[in-house]
Amino acid sequence: MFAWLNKNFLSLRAFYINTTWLIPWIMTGFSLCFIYGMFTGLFIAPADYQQGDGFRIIYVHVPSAFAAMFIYLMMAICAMITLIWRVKITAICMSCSGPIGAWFTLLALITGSIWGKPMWGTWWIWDARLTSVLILLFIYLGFIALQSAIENSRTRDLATSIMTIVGIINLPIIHYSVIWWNTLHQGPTISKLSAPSIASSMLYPLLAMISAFILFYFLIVVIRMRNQILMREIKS
Amino acid sequence: MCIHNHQLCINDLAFKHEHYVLFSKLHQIINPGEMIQVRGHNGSGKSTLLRILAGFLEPHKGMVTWNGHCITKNREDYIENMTYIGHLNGIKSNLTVYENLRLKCTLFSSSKDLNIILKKIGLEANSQIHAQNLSAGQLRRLCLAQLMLTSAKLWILDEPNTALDDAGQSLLNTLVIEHIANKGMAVIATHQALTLTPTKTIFLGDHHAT
Amino acid sequence: MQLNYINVFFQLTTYEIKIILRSTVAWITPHIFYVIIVCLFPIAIGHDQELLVSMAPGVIWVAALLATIISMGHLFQNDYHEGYLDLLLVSTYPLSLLALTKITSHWICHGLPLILISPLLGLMLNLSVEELYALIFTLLLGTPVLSLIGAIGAALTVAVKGNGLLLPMLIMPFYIPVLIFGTGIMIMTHQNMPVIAYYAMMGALVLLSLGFAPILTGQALKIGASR
Amino acid sequence: MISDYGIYIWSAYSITIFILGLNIFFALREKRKILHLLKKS
Repeated sequence: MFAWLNKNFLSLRAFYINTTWLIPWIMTGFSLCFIYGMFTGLFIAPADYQQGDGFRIIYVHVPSAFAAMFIYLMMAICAMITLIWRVKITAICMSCSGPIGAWFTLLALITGSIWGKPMWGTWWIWDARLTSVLILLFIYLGFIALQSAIENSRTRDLATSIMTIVGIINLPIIHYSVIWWNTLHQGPTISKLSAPSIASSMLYPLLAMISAFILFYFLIVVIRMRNQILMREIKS
Repeated sequence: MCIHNHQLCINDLAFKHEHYVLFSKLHQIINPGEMIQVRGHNGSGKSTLLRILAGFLEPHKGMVTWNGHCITKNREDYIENMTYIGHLNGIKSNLTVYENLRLKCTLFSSSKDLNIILKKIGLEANSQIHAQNLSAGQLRRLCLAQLMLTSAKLWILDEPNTALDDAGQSLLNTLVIEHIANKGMAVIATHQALTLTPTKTIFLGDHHAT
Repeated sequence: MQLNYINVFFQLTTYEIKIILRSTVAWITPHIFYVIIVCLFPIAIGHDQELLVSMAPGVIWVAALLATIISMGHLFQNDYHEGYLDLLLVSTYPLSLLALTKITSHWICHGLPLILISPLLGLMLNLSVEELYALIFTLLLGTPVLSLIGAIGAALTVAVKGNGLLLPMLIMPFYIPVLIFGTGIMIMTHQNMPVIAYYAMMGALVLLSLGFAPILTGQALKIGASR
Repeated sequence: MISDYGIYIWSAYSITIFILGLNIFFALREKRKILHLLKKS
């Protein structure tokens, strides 16, 4: 079973061949979702009665935050597989995902603070959600730093795997402790970033944007993985 | 299976650095009572090969097996039977000679009489001296004391005779000869000829370097 | 066999402590650093008593974090350069046990003195007696976690040249829960609120990291030391 | 149509598109470089 998997999906060559036809499909899916989400999100969806049109930032903020966490989860799964079975393709996937995840986290922070300005009257607030996203950014940066510090590719793959796993164990703890910290310090209790019982006309564009962002991640990661595979081919 | 029936098997081993192949297609079988010398010029991958044999590095191709099991998968069993001395001594410089020996005893769960070992390596008079005050040759002797502490069947020695004087060399020789006579195995890397003849030789790098 | 492990653990820990204590300067520097950092704050902020008292928990905890990271850099570095790490790797004992001895000795040599100095610093920052107790107890629970998590990072970066700033960058984010609970408990003590539940949370953190960190450190050592 | 907070919304969206574009740009530049290397070797 493992040999079959290895032959058809896990070997670098098979991955390269299999993804050749996959890229256009991902691209189409991404474009459809993105254009639909953008258009309906910006123009069709009704304005929120509390926040007016300001809530429309949700269509870029929430998907990027979601993608940032999704990418970390993907990395952690890849790290597990790399450590247990020493599969190369997952190690490449993990190393390519890191920078993309960092970009999405940064995007979530920027859009979050742009949203915060009209809603809270300030660019930055030490709100539980923003703070934990900020910490996620630090973890991503640490990952990238470790990755660039180790020269030997095999050591690098395994070391970053361990680091990612430490991160995934820690993230829930960090998240809940930050929430507790937030209530302790009696920060402003406006939780406008969460939109409770959202109307379906507002929800569909959001779902479309979330899938667009995830597809975008897959698109970039596949392109970059193919690059890495070629790179390793050249080196050997 | 007989208890002496150990065997280390190097099977189609290859290792490459980021850009170039260090060695490839390496085959060798080591049986009890055999001594293998690994030869090659500087940078030919002697230390790397030994580190692969010790399980610190993973080869890019092929595998090393101990009694038929891959050494990385069956590490516990292998480690019980193997000891490794690298080109670094692994001596703690701010412990005394005696403390260093005791530390090694603990690490290798040995209960040998340390005074005899100290006498053998010629550091009896210096046993209370901090290791940072020892000369390079004395440090190497202290490091080689590890061979007397373990009951390992397989010795992997990387340039064991560096910095040793004549007496130290002959001490090393007697140790290895005794070990081989007791059905032990040894893999020794060195670029100089050994005083005792190896059973087999692995050449790395240029094959006409003999 | 089990008894043997405990025996080995104590013997090795004693040796490690000896090794750390004998290189006196490297051992003392982080503690001096800790004191200096804490003293910088009143100098920078001025002697506003109210402000100092409300800032004290954060100041002390951040300084403790930094001091721990400073001392963490040496945890495996010397072993690696002297070749002692190779000895540990070919020892017959499980790597997680050996990692635990290193971590324990680090905590005894660097965590405990930190805890002993901190009441003094707390007095300098005008903390009340209850808060001083809270400070000692939270540090007592928090510093083992710092040592345990830090060891993973130290093991991963052991072969990296000039890892001085890489290590803090790597493990600081993971220290945040400890920082939050440590300072949080002190603030709640200041406000006379019940804190037992949060001590329990810190205890849980200790147990969790005690479970994961030695194993991961062992693995990380195996990976980090491959050269 | 968007009546209030226009500037914030537009800037959030344009930054999003900019960062997404940046990611594509980096990936494609990497690809171009590697293909160039491949041709040479």
